[in-house]
Amino acid sequence: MNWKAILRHETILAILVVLALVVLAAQSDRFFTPENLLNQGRLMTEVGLVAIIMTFVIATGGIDLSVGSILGLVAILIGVFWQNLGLPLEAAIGLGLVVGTLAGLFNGFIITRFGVPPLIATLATLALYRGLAEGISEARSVRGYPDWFYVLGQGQVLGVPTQLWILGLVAILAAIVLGLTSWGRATYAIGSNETAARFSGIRVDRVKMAIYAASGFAASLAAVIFVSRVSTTRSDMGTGLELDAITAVVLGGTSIFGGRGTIIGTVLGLIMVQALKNGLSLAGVRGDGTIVLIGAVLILTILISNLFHRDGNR
Amino acid sequence: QQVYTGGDDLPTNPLACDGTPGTATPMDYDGGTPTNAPDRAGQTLTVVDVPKLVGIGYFAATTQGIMEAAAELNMNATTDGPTRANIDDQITLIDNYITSGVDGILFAANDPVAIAPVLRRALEAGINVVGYDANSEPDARQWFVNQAEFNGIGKAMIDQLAAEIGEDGAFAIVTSTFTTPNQARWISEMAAYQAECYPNMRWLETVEAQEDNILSFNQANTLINKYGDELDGIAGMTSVATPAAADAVTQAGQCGNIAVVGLATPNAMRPYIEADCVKSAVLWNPIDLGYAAAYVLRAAADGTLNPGDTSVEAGRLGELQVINGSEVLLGAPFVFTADNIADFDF
Amino acid sequence: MTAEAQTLGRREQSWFGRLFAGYGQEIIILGAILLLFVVVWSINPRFISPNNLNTIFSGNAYIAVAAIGMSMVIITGNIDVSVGALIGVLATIAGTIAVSGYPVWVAWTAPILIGIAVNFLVGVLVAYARIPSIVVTLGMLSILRGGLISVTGGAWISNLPPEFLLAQQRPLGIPAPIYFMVGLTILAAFWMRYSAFGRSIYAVGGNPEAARAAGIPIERRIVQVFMIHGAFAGLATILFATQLQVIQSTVPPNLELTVITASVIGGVSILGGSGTVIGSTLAAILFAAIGSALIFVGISAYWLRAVIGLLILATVLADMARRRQAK
Amino acid sequence: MGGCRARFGALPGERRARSPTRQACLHDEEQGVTPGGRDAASPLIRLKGVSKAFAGIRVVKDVDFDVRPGEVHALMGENGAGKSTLIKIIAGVHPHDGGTIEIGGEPVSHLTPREARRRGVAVVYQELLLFPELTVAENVFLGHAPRTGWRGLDWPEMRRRTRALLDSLDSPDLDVDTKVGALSVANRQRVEIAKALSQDARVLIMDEPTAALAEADVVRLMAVVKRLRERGVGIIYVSHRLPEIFELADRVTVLRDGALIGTRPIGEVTAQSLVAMMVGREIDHLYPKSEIAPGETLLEVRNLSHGRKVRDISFALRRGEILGVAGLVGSGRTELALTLFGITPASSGEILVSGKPVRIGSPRDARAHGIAYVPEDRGLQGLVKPMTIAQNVSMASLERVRRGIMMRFAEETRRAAAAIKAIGIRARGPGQVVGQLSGGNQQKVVLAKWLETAPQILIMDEPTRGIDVGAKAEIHQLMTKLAGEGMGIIMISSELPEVLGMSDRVLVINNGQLVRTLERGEATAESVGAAMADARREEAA
Ligand SMILES: Nc1ncnc2c1ncn2[C@@H]1O[C@H](COP(=O)(O)OP(=O)(O)OP(=O)(O)O)[C@@H](O)[C@H]1O
Ligand SMILES: Nc1ncnc2c1ncn2[C@@H]1O[C@H](COP(=O)(O)OP(=O)(O)OP(=O)(O)O)[C@@H](O)[C@H]1O
Ligand SMILES: [Mg+2]
Ligand SMILES: [Mg+2]
Repeated sequence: MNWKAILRHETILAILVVLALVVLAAQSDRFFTPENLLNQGRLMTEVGLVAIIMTFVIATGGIDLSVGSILGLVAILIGVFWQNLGLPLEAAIGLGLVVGTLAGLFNGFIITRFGVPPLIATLATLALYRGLAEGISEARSVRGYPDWFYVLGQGQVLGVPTQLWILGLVAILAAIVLGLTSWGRATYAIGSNETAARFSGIRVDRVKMAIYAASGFAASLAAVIFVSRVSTTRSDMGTGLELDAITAVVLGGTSIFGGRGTIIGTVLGLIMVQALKNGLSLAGVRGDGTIVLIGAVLILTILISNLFHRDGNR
Repeated sequence: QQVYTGGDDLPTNPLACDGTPGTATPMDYDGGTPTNAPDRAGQTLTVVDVPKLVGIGYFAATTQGIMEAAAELNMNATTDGPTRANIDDQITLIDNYITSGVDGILFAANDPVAIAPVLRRALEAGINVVGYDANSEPDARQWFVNQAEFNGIGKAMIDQLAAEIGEDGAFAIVTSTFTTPNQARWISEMAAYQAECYPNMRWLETVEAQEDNILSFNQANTLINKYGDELDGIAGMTSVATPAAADAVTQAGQCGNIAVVGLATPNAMRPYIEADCVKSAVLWNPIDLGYAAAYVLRAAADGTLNPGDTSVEAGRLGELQVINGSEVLLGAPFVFTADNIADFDF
Repeated sequence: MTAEAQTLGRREQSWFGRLFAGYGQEIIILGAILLLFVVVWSINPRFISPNNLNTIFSGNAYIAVAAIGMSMVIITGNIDVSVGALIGVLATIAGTIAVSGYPVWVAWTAPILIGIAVNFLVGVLVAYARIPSIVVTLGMLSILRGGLISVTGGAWISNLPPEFLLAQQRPLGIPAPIYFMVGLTILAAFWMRYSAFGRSIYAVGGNPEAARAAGIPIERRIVQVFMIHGAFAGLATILFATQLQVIQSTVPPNLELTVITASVIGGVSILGGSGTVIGSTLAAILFAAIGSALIFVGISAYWLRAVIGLLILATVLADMARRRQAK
Repeated sequence: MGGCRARFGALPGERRARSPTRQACLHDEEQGVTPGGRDAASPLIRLKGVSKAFAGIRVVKDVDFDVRPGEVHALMGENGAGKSTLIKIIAGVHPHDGGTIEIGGEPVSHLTPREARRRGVAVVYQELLLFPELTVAENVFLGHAPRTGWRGLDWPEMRRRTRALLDSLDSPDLDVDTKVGALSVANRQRVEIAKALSQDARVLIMDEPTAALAEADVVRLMAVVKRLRERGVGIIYVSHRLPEIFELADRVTVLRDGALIGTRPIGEVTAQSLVAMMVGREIDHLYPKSEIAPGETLLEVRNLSHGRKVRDISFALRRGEILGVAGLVGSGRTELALTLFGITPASSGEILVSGKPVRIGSPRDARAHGIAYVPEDRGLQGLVKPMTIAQNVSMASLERVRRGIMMRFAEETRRAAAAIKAIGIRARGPGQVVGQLSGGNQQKVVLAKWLETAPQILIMDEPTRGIDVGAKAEIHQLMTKLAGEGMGIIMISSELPEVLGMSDRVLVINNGQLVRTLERGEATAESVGAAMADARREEAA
């Protein structure tokens, strides 16, 4: 094992995360308590779900800016299906997940079928899906869901917030798929050289469509959890989510040019951001100061990582 | 074409046209209570103020009022809000402050329902919770300081418009977004009151302009261009939209032809009022609002304001009335005109 | 010329063909704008009244100016998602200077200089530290947005001296922002076509390795382009901050995405190496025209954003179809 | 100055009268030198003890090298010998680690591409360093465009001079306003050459300029090179094609594993001795073709069409046969391969594999029917360069190295190691990143990838482009072996000797159509060339 493998980005990030946790714990004795940490897990689930699938998207050299809008659209649709169409809530959720996945699939479709660069395609659907959410909802929010529904966003299972189980499950599945299966291999191959992947008989378009659909699904799942957590739907839900998710992914070492990235890295990136938000707040730093620090940490982490990889081929 | 007249389905309650105060039906206290709150009477309180967002003039003014009161009341207050009017960021922030163990939370909700669970958690943790400006579900906080009742704003706005454009004038509205609860309620009440009291007034259009001053300016301009002489007045529903609309009217050379009324702070409106392009602006004093909120929080923490009370003492503001069970009313909306605007600086 | 060449005959493009090949996307957008004007005009003739044209053309002038710099950055193969926050910071600085009694030209030049300085830092991190630009500017977005609020506490700036309000001037009855937008666009377009430096931007974005081999100092060029972008952000700030008599310390939400959208809809390839600033300016005008048209046509504002999204999608797909045809 | 032009025939692309004509007649004072002179002139470039290491691995070791005015100095060596690296050192692209470089007699310590250009060094890079989004004219003049009176770029002049340059390269059909991204590899190569010529350089370096060119273009290029030599330009010429070397070169320098083996006047070497210097051993025959008796029909194509480049083509491929496909660049050979392979599925016509009609709509379909394709553009279509050899080798046969959907990494590595051994890829191991390999070894990786799918039909597009003699012979041997094992091979090549040497039958494609099919016996340089040229006239008509 050579020193470069040891000093991969993820290792550096892990060291930084531990460092941050130690420093933050020293700042406030309320930080490193199981209760607080689990609660933070609850708060980061929506971004986390989206970021984990975004890792795949970015690893193929793409990007999905429409996730926040899909979240908003699905949230609205669940409300509308349930309240205005009178469907049972379970069916409304199911249908919402289907529509969200289709929204992601549509992204994949215009990207693969028409060759529109992902950034542009999803920039357009960012506006489109948000607009649909606003139009469909006519600015009305839907409230008063049955109690069982809140278990998802506000309840616990075995002392751990319900959604954290989901996040954990999705993270583990995603890590396996990306790291250990032939689908993961295809993802990396497409991100490194799409043409060569196509010439090797990899079904590039299909893989990409599946990944964008999965991204839509993740955003929809996040929508369900979000609605359950805040007990209401609004058409502006999830605004700006895409940038938070992308921050976590690139902080985790996924190359924005594609071909490189891991789920572990993304999870570490998520933990880093959430720990900073929470720990700094507990240490008495205000929200705007925290944002400044997160920005600086993002740049510095990648900078440090780059220093170690100076002559590697990153 | 469908004219937007407030987005929600909640019932409206227009005031009488001649101004006879509505008969307030007394209500039982419907707020929440902190569980096992320690005795905080006379203690130094650590309080956090979480407005809808930071970075806009309005909430800078409420903060100012809170700080003023905090100095009088032995409170350490900090303001910390999201940088975007975003329900999730606001919830996360409050959550962190619950963990850090504050004594009291002041909030202005981005969404009444979304914020409720976290506020309930605060109450459970024995924290005193008081809202201002934008309410949450009643049981998720103890008290809410209401700057002006929705129907009061609706009446003041429409009355001002009628006075300037006549009872058969035509007007349009520039608001932030249709999803903003306060604006939606105000617009609903305006529509109800106008239908009741000035049935001949014409409501042309409502446009969205977010909290974006250039967009507000453009939207107001477009309204002027679209309706030409037909347009007699523009109502601005936010402290961003109103001055922008006034600027649009000024730059279009339509001062005197198109009236601008709306919610706005006096500093922002001063140039237009002094130039006699705008006659009036409607608002409560946001500094007073913050000030009152801090006093209510102190009183709730000290146990001097309890469910069932009908008024509360608020420093330089004197006695404030309790309405609707668990709301403290700041007073009637205030109308700034050329005569009094020089007296205010916020 | 050899005899063979003459017998074979050339497949040279005509003057018009070259124009179309070089400016395809720009022509599509121009067509879209004209179509919109004709359709809305037929519904409500006031749409093309001089006043409304002024509103449309000046309404997004600051976005168009910011998009000029953004286009250059994108042409080098980079991106900047922090420009909105930067404009907010610069506006506050300009306003603070203006009300502190300095001469107005100081208040006007400061945002340009500070824009250059901030983006110099961004450029160095991108070019020399080799951090992808989206990462640097994502971080910068946080830093600027949070920093602005930390410093101002959200206070507004009012009582601006009247002479500061450049964007409210109307020489010859035309709003000043239109002069800025048109003038800067033409200047930038010329410069990018006819100067060696301007062309080298395309080279850097089109094929960095080849650009290096051609003797273009890539790192320095990227830093320079970011600095130019900063200067345009400063110019955009002046238009943004002097339009009204108060300056807010927030900027329109998602301003950076609007600026990027204007660039890419205007035909700047997100992959770098191609595009012009004429397209981005036309796109900014198109957005303003759509916003205005929706009011004139009376489309329920609930559906406004959906319509904009659809239009963007349509433009993008039309562009793709055109490119396909060209092949 | 007029004399200078008259005497050597002005090349187009020279600066206009308004701009200084310094460089056009730069070599006036050197005209005492006999063109092609060996000893007289002082070298334009001299390297002494130059070394270069990448990540600690030395790829150029202590090399002495020089170029004199008016000579063509050929640089030879196997793939990965360090030729391109040496060239990039001279061009300032790679900083060197040790030794000294003198240009025009002056030592230069810190050489950058800009500095090298300024000192009159122009380079045609092996990997075609062009700007796909810019036009031909702009690519040619990027960095030294003609200027107008007010220092702006003079576009009309730029286009005019590009036109003239392309005409001199006999490329009249190449439009100066097309984007380079839309051009074929061969046309890009022409643009790259025009670009180097436009610089009026004192030293012209050409790294495998003919790799992508067809025979006729090669002839034209050689004429241009000769003209430049007469004008006193010093030329460094890299090619794996021995005939070109013997026709052009005045001196030859051979590198092996980064070390200098020797520099010889061309008269003192033979093909055999050169090859021996390069590979360090003798190579018996270049085209190790064994006679075979073709078996049953593997592939039959009937009236296949796609677009304008594949028109109504019918042929059959038999087991054990190597079917050569000849044709001019742009005649549609690659398009035929892409259609057979499912990248651009056929719009009409029939494909029969082992007698059964099949539909090939994607590379996956092709693979399912035992068809493999080694593409012409290795870097773009063949390899995922940042990935390892093992990952590349398994890329087309992932189902062999997985259980369910889970990858079996150990199995993958094992298979790759086996392939490295079987095909003779020179690499550190299956874990080495493919981008670090030399061209020939990269090509072998692509081949290994497709052999993993156990194909029956192997389509090879320019299988030995840019590959050294040693590796070339190895690949040819491999082809013979595979054919011997019963595979049917379709070999597309622009190198006529290769087509003639390796094929059992030769198809000649012209303008998207199959114009002739020649048996091994009747296929000669003349007959095939005539069929190709015939095509040309038809096209022109
Ligand atoms: N940028 C690089 N980083 C690491 N190794 C490199 C790099 N460029 C070249 N090499 C290595 O240097 C050696 C020499 O490569 P070079 O390209 O000079 O060979 P070449 O003689 O031009 O071969 P070919 O005939 O295939 O073009 C090879 O082993 C190659 O793997
Ligand atoms: N045609 C071109 N296309 C792209 N880039 C060019 C072109 N010509 C020059 N450049 C690059 O543009 C930069 C600025 O061009 P400028 O006109 O200043 O070059 P110059 O005439 O060589 O002047 P100087 O040597 O003083 O820099 C140079 O760094 C050069 O590398
Ligand atoms: Mg080479
Ligand atoms: Mg070919």
